[in-house]
Parts: sequence; C-alpha cells; structure tokens
Amino acid sequence: MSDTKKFLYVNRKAPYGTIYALESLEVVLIGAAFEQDVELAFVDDGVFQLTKGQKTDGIGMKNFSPTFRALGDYDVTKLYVEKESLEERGLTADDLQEIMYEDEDDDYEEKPSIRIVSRAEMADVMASADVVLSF
Amino acid sequence: MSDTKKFLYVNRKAPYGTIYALESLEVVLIGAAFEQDVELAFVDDGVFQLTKGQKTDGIGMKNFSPTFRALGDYDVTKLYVEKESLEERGLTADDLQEIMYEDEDDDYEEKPSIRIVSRAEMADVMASADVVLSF
Amino acid sequence: MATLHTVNKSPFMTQTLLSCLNHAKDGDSILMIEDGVYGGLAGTGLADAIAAKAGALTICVLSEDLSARGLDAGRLVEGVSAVGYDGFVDMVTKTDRTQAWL
Amino acid sequence: MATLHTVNKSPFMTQTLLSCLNHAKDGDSILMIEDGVYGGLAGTGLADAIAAKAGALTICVLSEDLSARGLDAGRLVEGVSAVGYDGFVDMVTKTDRTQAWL
Amino acid sequence: MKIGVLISEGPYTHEAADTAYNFVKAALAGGHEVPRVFFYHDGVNVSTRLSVPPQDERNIQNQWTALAQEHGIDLVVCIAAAQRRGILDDNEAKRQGKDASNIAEGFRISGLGQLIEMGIQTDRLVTFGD
Amino acid sequence: MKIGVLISEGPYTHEAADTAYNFVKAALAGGHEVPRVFFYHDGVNVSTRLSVPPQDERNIQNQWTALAQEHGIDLVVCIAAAQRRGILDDNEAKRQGKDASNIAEGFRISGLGQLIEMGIQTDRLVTFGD
Repeated sequence: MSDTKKFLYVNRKAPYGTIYALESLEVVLIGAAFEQDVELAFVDDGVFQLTKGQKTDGIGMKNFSPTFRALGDYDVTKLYVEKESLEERGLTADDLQEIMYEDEDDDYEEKPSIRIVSRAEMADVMASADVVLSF
Repeated sequence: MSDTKKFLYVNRKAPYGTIYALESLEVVLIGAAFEQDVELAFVDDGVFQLTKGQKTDGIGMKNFSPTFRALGDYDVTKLYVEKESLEERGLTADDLQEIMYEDEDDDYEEKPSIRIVSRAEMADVMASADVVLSF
Repeated sequence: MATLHTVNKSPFMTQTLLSCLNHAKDGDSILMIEDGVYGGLAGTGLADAIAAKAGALTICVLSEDLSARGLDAGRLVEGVSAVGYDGFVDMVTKTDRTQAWL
Repeated sequence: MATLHTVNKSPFMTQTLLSCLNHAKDGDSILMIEDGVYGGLAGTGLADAIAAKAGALTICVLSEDLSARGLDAGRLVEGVSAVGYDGFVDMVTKTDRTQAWL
Repeated sequence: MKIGVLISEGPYTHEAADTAYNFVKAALAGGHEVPRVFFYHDGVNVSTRLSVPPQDERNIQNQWTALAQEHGIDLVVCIAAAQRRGILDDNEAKRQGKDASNIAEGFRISGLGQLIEMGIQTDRLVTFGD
Repeated sequence: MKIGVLISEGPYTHEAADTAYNFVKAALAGGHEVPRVFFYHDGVNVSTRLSVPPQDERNIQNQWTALAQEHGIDLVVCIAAAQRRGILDDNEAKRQGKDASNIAEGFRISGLGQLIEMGIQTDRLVTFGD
C-alpha cells in the first residue's frame, strides 16, 4: 500500500435540516492537512448542499455554503456531483454555486471544482476510493 | 371542550433500529393513568413493532414487545393497524402477536385489541383525535 | 374539523410526504418545513402528484426554510405557497389539530 | 477490488437501499443491518428488484437484527442469505473497502 | 390560544429545536400563550449547560433559557429520557450516585405525565422532531 | 487485519453504537485488531458518564469502557462535535469556564485529525450511523 490513500467523502443529505453536511465539511477541512488524495461526492439530497443563494438568517443558523468556495485553498478540488440526482430534484448546474480552484500544474489557471458526472461515473468514483466516509 | 380528550399515538417507525417505538410505549403507559381516551395507530414501518417472535438477545437490547400484551391491563385496547402497510411489507395479521383485553362492559370477555383497518379508515382515526403524538 | 399536517423530510429521501398525502383528508392543510420544503419544488417527479392535491388540500412551505436552502417561491409547484413562521402559527390555530409526520 | 456496502435503513421508509443498488458494481457485496434487514424480505414490492441483483451482487442480512425483529431466514428473498456478526467481519475483511449508506 | 410544544430531537444535530424556537417566538408575537415546552427523546439534550458551540453559531440552550425567562415558559425535560442520555439535575445526580449534574437554568426534570397534562390543558400540541 | 470504527449516532436513540459494539467484539474474536474507535456527530454522547439507563437495559458507555480496557482500544471523541453537544473532560471544562465535566473513563477528547489518521493507519474503516 502506498503512503497516500484516496479519501472519498460521500454527501447524501441536505443542509440545515440535519448537521451532517456541516460536520462533513469540518472533516474535509481538517483532513486536507494530511496530504492524502481527497475527493467529495454529492449524491441524492447531498446535491442540495451546493445550491447558490442560501440565506439562513430566517432560521437563525449559520450559512456555511461559502466554505465550499474556500476548498480550493486547501487543495480540495474534486467535487463530483451526480447528474441524475440533480435532475430528479429539478436542478441544473446553474443552480449550484461556482466553485473554482487555481491549478498549480497549469500556470495557476482558474478551473471549476464541480464536476457533474453520471451515476455510472459516480459508481466508478466510489469504487476507486481507499477510505469512504459517509455523511 | 369536554374534560376527556382523545389521544392518538401514531407509530410509523420500526423497533430497535431507533428508540422511538420503545419511548412511544413509555408515554402510552404513563398516559393511561390520565383517564383520557387512548388509541394507537400503527402505520408504515410502525406495523413491524407488533411482529411476534422477536428475539433480541443477539443485539443485546431488551425485547419490549411483550409490553404490548400488557396494554389491556391499562385500559389501552384500541390498536389500529393499517392493512396496506402490512401488505406492502409482505406481512399478514398472522405475523403479529395476539394482543387481547378483557371487555368489562361485556362480562369480561376476551377480545382482540388489534384492529386491522384500511388506509381510508386509518385517515378517519387520525382525523378524530384531539391530540396526536407522533413517534 | 381539519388537520394541519407538518412534513419535515425530503420527499426524495423518505416516503414521509407520500404517507402524509395518502392520509390527509380534503380540507386539510400540509405545511412543509425544514428539509420537507423540497417537496414543494416544481420540475421534479413528484410535482404532478403535489399539484393534483393542491386543490383539495392547502399546501404551503415555510419560506425561511426555503430561503436557507437557496430556493424561493418562484420554484414552487403552482398552487403551493410560501408562508413565514407567523403563517405557520396561523395554520396551527385555524385547524383543529396538528399532526407531525416525522 | 470489491466494495462492501452496508444499508441500515428500511427500504419502505427511505430511498437508501435503492441508491445503494444503483451504485453498487458487479462483484460487490451488500449487507443489510439494523432496520435495513427489512430489505431482504420476500413478498414485498421490492423483492423482484432484489432478486434480480442477487446474482451480480452478494446480498446478505445480519441474522441478529433479523431475529430481533421477529423474522428468520425463511422469510428472505431467494439468493439473499443471513450472516452473523462474524460473517459481517468476514465481509469487511474480504472486500477492499466498506461504504456505509446512512 | 394555548399552544403546547414537544421537541423530540437534540440540538445542532437536527433543526427541530431551532424550528420550535422560531415557532414559539412567532406564536408569542401573535398573542398566543405557550405555557410549556416538553423535551423528549434526544430533545432532552437541549437542556445541557455544558455545550460550547462555536462563537459564530447560535447557542440553542441559552436561547431557550432566555425565552423561557422572558415569557414564563415551563421547560420540562422528561426524566426517563434524560437519565438514559446523561442529563441530570443536582437531585438526580445525588440520588443516582453521580458526581456531576449538567442541566441548565430554566429547565426542570419531571415525568412524562407533564407531557400528557400539556396535551390536556392546551388547545393545540405541535411536535418538532425527526 | 486492522479495522477502524466510526460511530456517528448517540446511544439508545439509534442502534449504531450497539451494532458497532457487537461488530468490534466479533472482529476481536476473529483475531483482528481494532486500534481505535472514533465518535463523531451525536456519537460523542456515548461517552457521557452521567447516563443512568433502566436497570434491565444495557449500559452502552460501560460496555465501551470495559471493552476498551480489556483490548486496549483507543476511544476518541471529536472535540468540535463534543463541545457543541456538551461533552467535556476536566481540561475542556476548565478552559471553557464550565463548572462540571461528564466524560467517562476510557474515552479521550481529541481532534478530527485522529479520524483521518485512523483512516490512514487501518486496513478498513467501518462506519455506524444514521
């Protein structure tokens, strides 16, 4: 086994109704310091975590969605979002926030971190992980 | 408003996976002392609470299903079980424990507490309650 | 003698909204709260079923929960409206009982 | 490189088992635990979908959870088998990773 | 109108305690009475005084303690549910031989009868849970 | 084989902590190592020493404390999740200005890095939650 493992964070739950989305993000931020390969998967209601325009004042909770935009600074640049999960919920890629990172291997060009993938491709992402953390 | 209200306990969750079924029963037992009308509804996975032959030694939890058979002693004698919920789960009335009560208005004749009702009848049971407690 | 039904689960993850719709009676109200607000979204596989019930039932979503999730009333199925916590209180007091579908 | 998928939710209440089945790859294993064991029941609307997958996937239920709920292996869909906690451990060690469908 | 409230899930983990809080504030603002809030299941965990949420997050226990003091709301924590989950007041801690208590100001521990009584004495009962 | 375990739900409310306990016992009996169990989300509530379950029920905290002592398992409670939910050790209680702690023997509070480290250092990671 190599020294580097691929950690996959699987997010299947909506934000705010339960704390899993927020506490998943807290693990991702800490985990980023460990120099492992990190990928995030957004499946089922997990895709709702990435919607733009979240305004939480009315429910008195902290809006943590801006944190997703900071992930690039932590070298977390692969956010796989399942196309079928979006479609079933009446969402398109335009409903999601723009999350960019600077590709240090490509002259720091800005590139999108969100990668919309099919269900079959998502299954491949899952099957290629060494450690799967589910939220 | 009369002094007596009809309390309906709606049970929609399976036993053991979560504590709601057990803690619902604890409320029913305490509530029985208040001389209110009490009815229990078993809908969706709630019907699994009443299966016979539960053996919990292997999971290390207490089998609380015998408590249902004691409800008659507390004058809790109306356990409505939804037919459609049973059918969707491949269950029949034969899969449920026998729960009897002595009808003090009918020379203490033993009668079944479980009443299998249709979904439409269950909707009527729900609509006739004064207080609905959901578990 | 009408009931207010509250639904706080996403209909894409659980059967809760469906079970509620199967037991609600004409004249009842449904308020979608918390993750339940996704049940009011147009353009989903459930939208037709909701729209079909929106005449016999009063169906609302809690606007504060909708906003928190980056959605607004323009995304709702026709016949479903958004109300605030004050509207929630009104729905509780103007019906005869509240049943939570947990 | 196979995965063990654990499912701990009733398929009659949530979409979890369905989502798991939609992502599991041929050669993977599924173990139903806790309230998930109801997913192995024969005679339900889901039984055909489970039976159809029981060739490409190894599908098991945790027998201790099954017994707790008053059910036994005779109630399971053909091709689905019951294993104990020791079998659970074997499934974890004989696959390459475990993914919990919570 | 008198509205009773039942909270069945723990703080932060589920939105239930937040929704209930916002609902109770709106009910009071609308001129209704909320004589009692009953905490059951993991809802009892709302009452711990030991929680230390991040500084930029709401403190759910403090919110309830303050609202109850301002409006005279009876915050009742189910004793059976609380014991399972490790929520104790000084009396219970002593009685059970435990060396600490953790219940916050404004909450009191009592029996499930208080839930039934709330159902009898209020005009509506609204449940927030999972 | 080295197996790491993650528990994400609280005791009694969900079966997760029970299933994890039975799984760990079986893994140890099968000759495997379980070097660490990490408690996250409501799982941190397993570690309170103040719980008083009914006498005819299992005591989940005691079960873990005993199993950990017998087999040298490192029971780690996430500090961030614990603070939100009111789980403190003596040091944290002092640091946060709280007048009591409630963590049980055999559990230690530490950071999320311990979860990542467990993922790196074990051969398998098994999660029990909701």
